[in-house]
Amino acid sequence: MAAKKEKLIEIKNLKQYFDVGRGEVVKAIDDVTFDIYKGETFGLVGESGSGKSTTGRTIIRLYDATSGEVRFEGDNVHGKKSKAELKKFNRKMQMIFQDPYACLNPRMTVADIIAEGIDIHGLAKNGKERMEKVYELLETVGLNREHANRYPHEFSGGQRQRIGIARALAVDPEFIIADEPISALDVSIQAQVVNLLKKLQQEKGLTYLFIAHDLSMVKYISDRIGVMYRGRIVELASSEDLYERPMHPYTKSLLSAIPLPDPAYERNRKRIVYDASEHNYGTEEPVLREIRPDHWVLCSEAEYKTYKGMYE
Amino acid sequence: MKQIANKELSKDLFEVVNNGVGQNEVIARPSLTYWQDVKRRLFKNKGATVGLIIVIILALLAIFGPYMTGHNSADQDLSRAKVPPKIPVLENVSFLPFNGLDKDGKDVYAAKGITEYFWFGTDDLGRDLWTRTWEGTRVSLAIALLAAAVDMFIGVAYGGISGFYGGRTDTIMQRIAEVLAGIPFLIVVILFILVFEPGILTIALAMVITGWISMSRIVRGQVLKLKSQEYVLASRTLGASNTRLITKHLVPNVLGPIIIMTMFTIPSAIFTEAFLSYIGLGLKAPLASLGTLVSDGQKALQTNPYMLFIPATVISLLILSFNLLADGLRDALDPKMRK
Amino acid sequence: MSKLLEVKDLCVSFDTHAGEVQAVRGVSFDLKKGETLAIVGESGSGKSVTSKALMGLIPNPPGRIKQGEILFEGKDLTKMTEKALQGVRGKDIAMIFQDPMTSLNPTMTIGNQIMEGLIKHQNMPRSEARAKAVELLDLVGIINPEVRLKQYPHQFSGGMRQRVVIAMALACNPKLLIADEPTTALDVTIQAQILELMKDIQKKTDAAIIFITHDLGVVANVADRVAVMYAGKIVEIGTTDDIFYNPKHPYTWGLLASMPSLESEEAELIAIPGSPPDLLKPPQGDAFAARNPRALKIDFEMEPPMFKVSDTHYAATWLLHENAPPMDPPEVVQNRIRQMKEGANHGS
Amino acid sequence: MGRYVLQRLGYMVITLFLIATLTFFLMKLLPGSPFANQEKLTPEQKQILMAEYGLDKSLPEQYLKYMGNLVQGDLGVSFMYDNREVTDMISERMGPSAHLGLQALVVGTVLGLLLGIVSALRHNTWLDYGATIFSTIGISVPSFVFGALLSYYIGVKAGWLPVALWKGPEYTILPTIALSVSVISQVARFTRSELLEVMSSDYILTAKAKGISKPVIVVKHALRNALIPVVTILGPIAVGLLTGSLVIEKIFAVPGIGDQFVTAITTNDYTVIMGLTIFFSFLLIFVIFLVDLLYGIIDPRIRLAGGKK
Amino acid sequence: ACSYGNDSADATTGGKKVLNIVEPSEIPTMDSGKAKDAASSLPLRNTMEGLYRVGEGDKIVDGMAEGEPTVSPDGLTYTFKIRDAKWSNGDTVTANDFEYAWKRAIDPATKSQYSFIMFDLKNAKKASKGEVGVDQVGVKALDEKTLEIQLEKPVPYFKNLLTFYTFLPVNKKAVEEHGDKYGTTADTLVFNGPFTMSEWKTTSYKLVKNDTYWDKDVVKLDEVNTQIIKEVSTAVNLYETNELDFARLTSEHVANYKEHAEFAVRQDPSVFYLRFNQKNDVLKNEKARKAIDLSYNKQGIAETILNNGSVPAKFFVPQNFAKDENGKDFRSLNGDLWTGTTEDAKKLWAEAKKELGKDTMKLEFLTSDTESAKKIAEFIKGDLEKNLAGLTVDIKQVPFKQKLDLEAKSDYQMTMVGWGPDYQDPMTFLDMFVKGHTQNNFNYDNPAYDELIKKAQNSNDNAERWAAMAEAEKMLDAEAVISPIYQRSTAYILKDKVKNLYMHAVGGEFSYKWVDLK
Ligand SMILES: Nc1ncnc2c1ncn2[C@@H]1O[C@H](COP(=O)(O)OP(=O)(O)OP(=O)(O)O)[C@@H](O)[C@H]1O
Ligand SMILES: Nc1ncnc2c1ncn2[C@@H]1O[C@H](COP(=O)(O)OP(=O)(O)OP(=O)(O)O)[C@@H](O)[C@H]1O
Ligand SMILES: [Mg+2]
Ligand SMILES: [Mg+2]
Repeated sequence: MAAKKEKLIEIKNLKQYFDVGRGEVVKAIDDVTFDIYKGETFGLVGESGSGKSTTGRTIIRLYDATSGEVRFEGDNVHGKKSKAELKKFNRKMQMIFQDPYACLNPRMTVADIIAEGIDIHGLAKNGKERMEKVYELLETVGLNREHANRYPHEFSGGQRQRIGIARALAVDPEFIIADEPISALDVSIQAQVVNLLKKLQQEKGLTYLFIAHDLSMVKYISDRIGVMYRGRIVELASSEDLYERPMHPYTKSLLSAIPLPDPAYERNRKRIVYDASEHNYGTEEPVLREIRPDHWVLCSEAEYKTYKGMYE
Repeated sequence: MKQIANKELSKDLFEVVNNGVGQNEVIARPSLTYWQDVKRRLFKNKGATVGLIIVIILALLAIFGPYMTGHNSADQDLSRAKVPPKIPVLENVSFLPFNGLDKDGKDVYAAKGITEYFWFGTDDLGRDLWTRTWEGTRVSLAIALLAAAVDMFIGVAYGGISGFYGGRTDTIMQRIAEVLAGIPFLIVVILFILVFEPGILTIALAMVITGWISMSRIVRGQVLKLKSQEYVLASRTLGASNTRLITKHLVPNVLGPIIIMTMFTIPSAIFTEAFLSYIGLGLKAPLASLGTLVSDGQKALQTNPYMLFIPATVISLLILSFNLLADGLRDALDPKMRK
Repeated sequence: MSKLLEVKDLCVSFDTHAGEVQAVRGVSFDLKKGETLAIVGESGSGKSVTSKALMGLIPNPPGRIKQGEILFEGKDLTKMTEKALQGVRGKDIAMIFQDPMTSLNPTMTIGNQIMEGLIKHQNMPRSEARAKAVELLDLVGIINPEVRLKQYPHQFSGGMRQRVVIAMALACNPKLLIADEPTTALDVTIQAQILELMKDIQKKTDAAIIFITHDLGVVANVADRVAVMYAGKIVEIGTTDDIFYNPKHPYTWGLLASMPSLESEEAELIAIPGSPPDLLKPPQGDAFAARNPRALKIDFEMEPPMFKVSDTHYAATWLLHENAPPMDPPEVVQNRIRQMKEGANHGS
Repeated sequence: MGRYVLQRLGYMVITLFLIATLTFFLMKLLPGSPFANQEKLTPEQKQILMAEYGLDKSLPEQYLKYMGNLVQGDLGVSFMYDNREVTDMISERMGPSAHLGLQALVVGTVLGLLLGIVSALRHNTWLDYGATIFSTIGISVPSFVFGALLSYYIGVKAGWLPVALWKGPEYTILPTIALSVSVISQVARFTRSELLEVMSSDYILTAKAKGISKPVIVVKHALRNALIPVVTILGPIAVGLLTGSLVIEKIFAVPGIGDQFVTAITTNDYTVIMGLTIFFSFLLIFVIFLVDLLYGIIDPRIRLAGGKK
Repeated sequence: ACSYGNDSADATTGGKKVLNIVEPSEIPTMDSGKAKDAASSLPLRNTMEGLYRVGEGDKIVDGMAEGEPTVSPDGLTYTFKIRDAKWSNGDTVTANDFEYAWKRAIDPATKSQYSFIMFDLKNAKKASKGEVGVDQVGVKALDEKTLEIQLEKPVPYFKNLLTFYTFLPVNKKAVEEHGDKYGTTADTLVFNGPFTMSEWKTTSYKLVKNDTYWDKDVVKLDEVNTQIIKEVSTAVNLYETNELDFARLTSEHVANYKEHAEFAVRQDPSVFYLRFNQKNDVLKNEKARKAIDLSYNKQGIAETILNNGSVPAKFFVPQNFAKDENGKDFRSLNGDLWTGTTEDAKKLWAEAKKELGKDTMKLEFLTSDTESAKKIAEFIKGDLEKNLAGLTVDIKQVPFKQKLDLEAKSDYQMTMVGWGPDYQDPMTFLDMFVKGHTQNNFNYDNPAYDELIKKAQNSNDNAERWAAMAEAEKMLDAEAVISPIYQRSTAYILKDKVKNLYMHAVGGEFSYKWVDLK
């Protein structure tokens, strides 16, 4: 199954430690390995502070990885690169941010914000072509050309998020990292943005890394999902598989915690509490093991056996 | 809960209308650029508006005031020295001190046989104080604006670089600034005035030597905060160069605090210049500044109080209005106040 | 059961530079002892303002209660003096705010913050208040409460802080607990813990709860009754089952439709187009009309009154008028309701 | 904690050293000699005097000698006041300046805080406007004008208080007022705006929801949080006050250190200039250090961060 | 827990006679060998006593010397008789105390900055340079009561000179006990004058009557409190509130007090004048210098700007300064010099321009940053530019120390200088124009003038000396070497109750010895 898909991103043993001073180190990502296939949406979930954003930001080189590598179409993104090479990556990979208020420069017009990538990479021959592109992008994200000369503060949260998307699209990326693109939005607006992302994926064959902690949205949009816990990926599977056959106790606990808009279901819900000490690893370092085809779980030898037995 | 109000609603009101929802995004907020918005908020602020008006009036007087009486500021005539203020029309308003009477109620104009009116009186060389006051305002403002502008330039560059590059660069640059701030201001000023000719430029620059440090601190703090803002990160992911990040994203967004800081620099420069005049390090005579006028006037407090009160009032008004303006600007520029 | 709280035609406005913001425009509801009312609605719909109005905490200026009554155990809170209100706040009505990171004073120990209310309302001596605080921390599941008491908020994790806030709110056994989005800032696992905690406590103390959120999942979890707010008004109110299984207002439909569900997978989410109205100049007629693809003509002209659907269920939409054309909820919503009902049958 | 303090002390020493070095060379650029009647001295005599005072040596030599003595705690003797130890001179003059400075600092801070609190509590009332007008005037009138007015109108005309000199507690009142007006104004303005900001924060709302009365909220909850930025401006203000205000000391004939400094500079009294510079910089750095410690006391978050190893 | 200076200033009660005085600057030292300015001079002269003392009307009266000295016919050897007197520690004052003090002042190791005042003593100059030992200096105690002095050349005003503070005796025991610290605090000092210093803080000090003083019956005051106050207004305010019995006034205050009963004016022998640096092309021209001198309103400066009793100077050697045995003022020899009108100035200027072949000129006017200097410079600039067409005057205002530096380096064009005498003889004003004099930084070079001065210096005949010096002064006028502006006066207010407070020309200070309070 894996063979038929083309790997766009390969992340190998990625580590990202932050030195927070006084000799203290935060291990925001601690040895993470996974691939993202072309054209898919890879969801990343996990509790707050588990390292989801850091993973996204390290992939796009906002942080220099402590160790490990990120390969984009086979090329290592990290490591020494010429300016031109870096620019190439910058065009292929883009990011959408969480906070629709903080992600747009309040002093720039929408046109300038969207055209920033065009300007940096010289994608337009002249001013007219530049504006044409901006208008096109605005329409793509469901805004109209009159909005080009306005300033971000005139827009609502959902509209701003769409401007952010248009900015990312301006350089024709192949891969977009969406870091909680909807969690700051109103419920009634969230669907608008998710629909837009889906539509764009279909039209342009984009690949997404979709980060969120709202599992219902993640499940809806993702093909495969990685569950992060304390800087590590504890489970990785296709979205149906993950929901139907969660194996890692943390995944189970996470799933059991999602409230659903269904009173009947809620009345009967039993929450599973996760306790990291239940693993009892001892000296053994748990590793990601494939329990079922394309379903990976971070586990010890012993656990591997139990998990394998679970859904046979 | 309200009961159904009206049963006789006509049926046709209940037709479904296709109102084209979702075709066009509407924008609720009026189309104002950021600065238009700031301006709007600024003018809503009474204090700031008053401050701005006073600043403008004082600036106009500083520009045109010296030409209004036909007296040259250097016109000295000892026979008309120390004449109290006298202004036509206002001279008849008894509670205003513009009647040409000295503090004992003696009409100095009559006593000295002067027929002219000196609106602000004359100084001890018989020079017209109206002219000198506004020329002094001009000089003080020039010094203040110059100092503020240079402060701004150096402070922004230094703070910007320090904050943007961070790490070791930042540490070293901050230490340097700390040391500079520790050197006694007076030594620096005196040296500066000695090495260069005392004058508007020298005094302004002398103030800058340590004055830029607070500006650089502000800018550094802002840049440190801003550089991890998502829009800066976004620009980075687009491959923006450092130059672009600084000029397009950081500088425009620290502009608010910079302007406010500058607004505070101006009064403090006026103050410092007055202090320098007080200790005798002021401008080269016969050039007057508000500072020299006030420090001259202070000595005449008991005999010719107008010599103190007039320039002191102008200084206070200037400082007051710049402060009001700065306060107003701070509110107007604050994105949190944006609605 | 008698009514603990009765809100009648509450209107709250804010005077801003731009003009009068009519944040709450005639809200009425009531609440019984031991009952949980959830208020849902999107950002800016007036949920927080309503709850603050109940506590007499509308900042004045710029805000003011324009009209309406808030009867708590028969007494009108809007007519009370500030002093009298201080006796009600914290004692009879307690409040939990959205963000545990900012709703604790960073420079005061947790213990002092909990004890403060006890000392004020119950005239407890310090030692007794301390004992009670330990008990409360224990109650909300904080381990090692004696030590924790002496610590500052920044030494607590987000979930723990929210527990502290809850402990604080519970200190004087309030009759009414208002929780304004108490879990929005927390991640799902901690959210679930907090919700369980609140339900537990309610069982023990029989307090009434007003639970504000915009997450329908949370509503389904905690509420006995639900009020749906839109643009400063309650547009639909009913029991949880009424709202989820028999929604009448197009906005409620929109909300239900826009949520993806874990079970089914539609091709596209049904988004509510457009954005919420500006309360500076609330639209004429039904505020939701502009975003309703199937609005009626009258929706643009006249404000709909509350129509009674059942004894417990009311909705403010012209669709319930006898002249209105029959209109069913969108298909997605119908499907979802069907699924839920099936699930419910399976479950029980 | 200990390590943190040590590290800070290390930085302080380096900073002081650099300031001393820079000042030493800058000071030597001041034209003129430290000899009182230089116009009447013959060149030969000047030469002899220079040699006697070691001023004929090369600058680096002079510098090394000075620094050597400095390390041993020897600030040298004054040129102007023959054979007077600079340390003695500083300690004698520091007293009144510090006394006045502390008094003005305390009065200024307390009144400023009160004024700030009142105007924040009575936001947008005449009390608030009154306080704002007062503090705006307070920062707009140069202190020498203010001092002169006080001395003349309160001291001479009204005869309520001594006009000048330094002979007893009542003599400190007018200069304290003159000095503290701008402190009051600055503290009041800061306190007001900080309090207003703090008062709109969530935890104040939480406290209100607990039924706590407004005065208690302000004192127990808001003030401490609003103080953090106020403390920042207090640092430089404190240094300015403690090192003496030349102007106020002159007007009220206070035997303080501010005047000494200016005299030293205008008479090229090298050792005194250096001594005072080092002393002032030390004070400045030390006050900044104190402010940082104060932050820790006011704000437990900072305390912990500072204390972590 | 804090000390507030001396709190005894209000001790006029209790029958004590207390005088409260103000001074503008701190005492740098109380060591007479090292003293260098008026601030030290005042307390030194009232607590110590030299061979002679200046009394009422600047008359020289006996001090430690009993009666007139015997002078050798060549005027080079003086012998003094020391009276019976005691130091405040009980020691007897002897001729050795003088010998010791003077040699100590001349000794380069003492680092005295005023030893040059003693250069008339034999070998003093050489000794101060270390060329010969101090034991070679011409001062010697023949016995306990007899002091012999040898001079390099006759000094007709020598008795006058002896009143200067460097010539005060010191108590050898005290100096040797305290070493470097002698004169830095009150308790290191031993006194032989009318008062002792009982308290010395930087900004105030107190003198009390010395009970071991030989002439103590004359002394009426019990205490003199001196406050150091730099701000004139402050002193005036204190005077108003009776904290001070005396305050100097500046022109701003004069207007206020002119009619006041306690207002008075005292003339100083200090003359303020313009120095023209003849290195400068324009100022080399005599007509130009003359024109400048005549073109500004000296009267206005003295009477309106200063307004403190200062008089416009039409002379260089001041009025009421040097008098002969008959009390005749030196001024009567020359009368008014530097006379002419503005019209003359314009004419001269036109001629000067022709001679110089220039129509517009620029001059730099050096001045210090003191208040009156600034004002006057401003005024002179205004008048020069008004009256001398084509002239621009640029004021260069620098701190006092730098001004001295620039002057010493002859790096100026025109500068305003005030000159006060070191001793009571016209020579203190006139010798600086001699070629090679340290003060001749204005490059005046006239052999005829040098000749006159030499003549006066080497003569022992007063009439001859005066005639030569008067001739020299006329020369300064004729060539407009300088332009005198005004002779300074000090305006002050003094409480009525203070009687017999004598003020002196040289050094400008008071004698408290004879003061009484009524
Ligand atoms: N620049 C940084 N310096 C130091 N620590 C950091 C930095 N960025 C992130 N961290 C730490 O790394 C850990 C992971 O953070 P990250 O933002 O990746 O979490 P997240 O999963 O995105 O959480 P959330 O859901 O809250 O966004 C956290 O403990 C965080 O405090
Ligand atoms: N202090 C205030 N000044 C002016 N307008 C205010 C103020 N507080 C609230 N409002 C306005 O009142 C309206 C309702 O706000 P409210 O906080 O009740 O919304 P909410 O439903 O709680 O939203 P959220 O889900 O974002 O908390 C909004 O339009 C808001 O802008
Ligand atoms: Mg994140
Ligand atoms: Mg809310």
